[in-house]
Amino acid sequence: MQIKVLYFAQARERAGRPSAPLELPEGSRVADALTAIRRSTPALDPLWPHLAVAVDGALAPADQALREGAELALLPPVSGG
Amino acid sequence: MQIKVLYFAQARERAGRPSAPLELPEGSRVADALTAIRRSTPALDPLWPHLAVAVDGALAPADQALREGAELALLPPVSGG
Amino acid sequence: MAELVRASIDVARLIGDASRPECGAVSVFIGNSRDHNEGRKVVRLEYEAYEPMALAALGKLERETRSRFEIASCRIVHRLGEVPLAEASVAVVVAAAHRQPAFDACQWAMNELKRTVPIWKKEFFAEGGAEWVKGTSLAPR
Amino acid sequence: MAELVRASIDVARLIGDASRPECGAVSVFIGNSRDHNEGRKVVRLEYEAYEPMALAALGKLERETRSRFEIASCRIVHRLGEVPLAEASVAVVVAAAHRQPAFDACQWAMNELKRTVPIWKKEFFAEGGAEWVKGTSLAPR
Repeated sequence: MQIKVLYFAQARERAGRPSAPLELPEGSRVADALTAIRRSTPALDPLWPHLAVAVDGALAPADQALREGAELALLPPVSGG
Repeated sequence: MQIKVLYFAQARERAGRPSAPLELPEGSRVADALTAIRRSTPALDPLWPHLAVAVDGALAPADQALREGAELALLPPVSGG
Repeated sequence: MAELVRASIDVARLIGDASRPECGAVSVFIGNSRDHNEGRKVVRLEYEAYEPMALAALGKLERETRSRFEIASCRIVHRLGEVPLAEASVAVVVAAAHRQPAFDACQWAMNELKRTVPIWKKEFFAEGGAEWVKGTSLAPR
Repeated sequence: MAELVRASIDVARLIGDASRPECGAVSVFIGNSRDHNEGRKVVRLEYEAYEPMALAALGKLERETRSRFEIASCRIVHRLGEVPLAEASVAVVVAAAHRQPAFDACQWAMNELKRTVPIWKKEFFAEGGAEWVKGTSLAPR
């Protein structure tokens, strides 16, 4: 299946793009997607401990199952206001 | 000597006027003025325990001396805002 | 600079004045005239002040607020005379580099205003009659 | 209703909307873009958001603020893109019958906003270079 990965703020700048498609085996979970992203985009390494993950606009735990077409967002620490 | 007495809010309504001159003996203090006002204006009686007194725009204790032309204000509990 | 006014309070202008590049936080309190109090419907509100003393007290309150909190500016404007329902009777505008002192200062200034400034509010009721709002004694005699 | 905008925040309109006859108190917080941070001179600020999630989070925050405090309304507007110095990046406007809940709610909403809404601020420095402001992790993974 294919999902869409969104990068924001520092993550967007380090990845060099605002979004990218990601191919994953059927049955993949959030943790599998993160492993794949980390492998393909080592520039994100320093951010990794601080990132939160949202799937389709809601914060998602590592064991959440992914579906075809899901939108997975990498969210650095927030600083609105 | 003569001073000017100012009445505000409930005190103004009960006195039936916003201000009035008051004749006092030389050497009078705030307490003397209040005694004279209380005697001449019994309508103020219910307010009396709640009034503060200012002389020339500053809160004044009962033993403060008055001078010719002083402005003595009777101030009910405040409710601005 | 504190002001007593007899027309609408221009809150947008006060906020504009307070919004300087070194101030990241502006905290504003607006007291509006309200259509009810203690279960009674209010149709009209009037404010009266001992004007020179009230203006001096508001100016002193602005200065004291600036000295007590880490803020850049504090402005207080109070309206007198009749204030139509839902219009502002008072505005306190505080600007600071950081938000916590801005919040604290705005709240403190407003609380102090209500107990230290010679201004009086009279409510006129739908059922008829009018009353001066029960307030706070300025000082023991 | 929460909003994300890319032009000036119209604070006067928000205050006007909040000023209803049953509300005696309006508490407003305005976050302005500031010309310094941690000793460095800032010349430009930019905000970025995960827009649908941020808008939903702001709407949820408005509702949660209304349910936690005795208030009548809570409106939050955040600006995105470049925000010129001394202009508002965020406004929180709370209206209530009484002032204490208005103050408390405004402050709580602003603190929550800073730690729960996916918005990011980037500062551009006079000395050159730029940095994303150190923020708050949204949640442990």
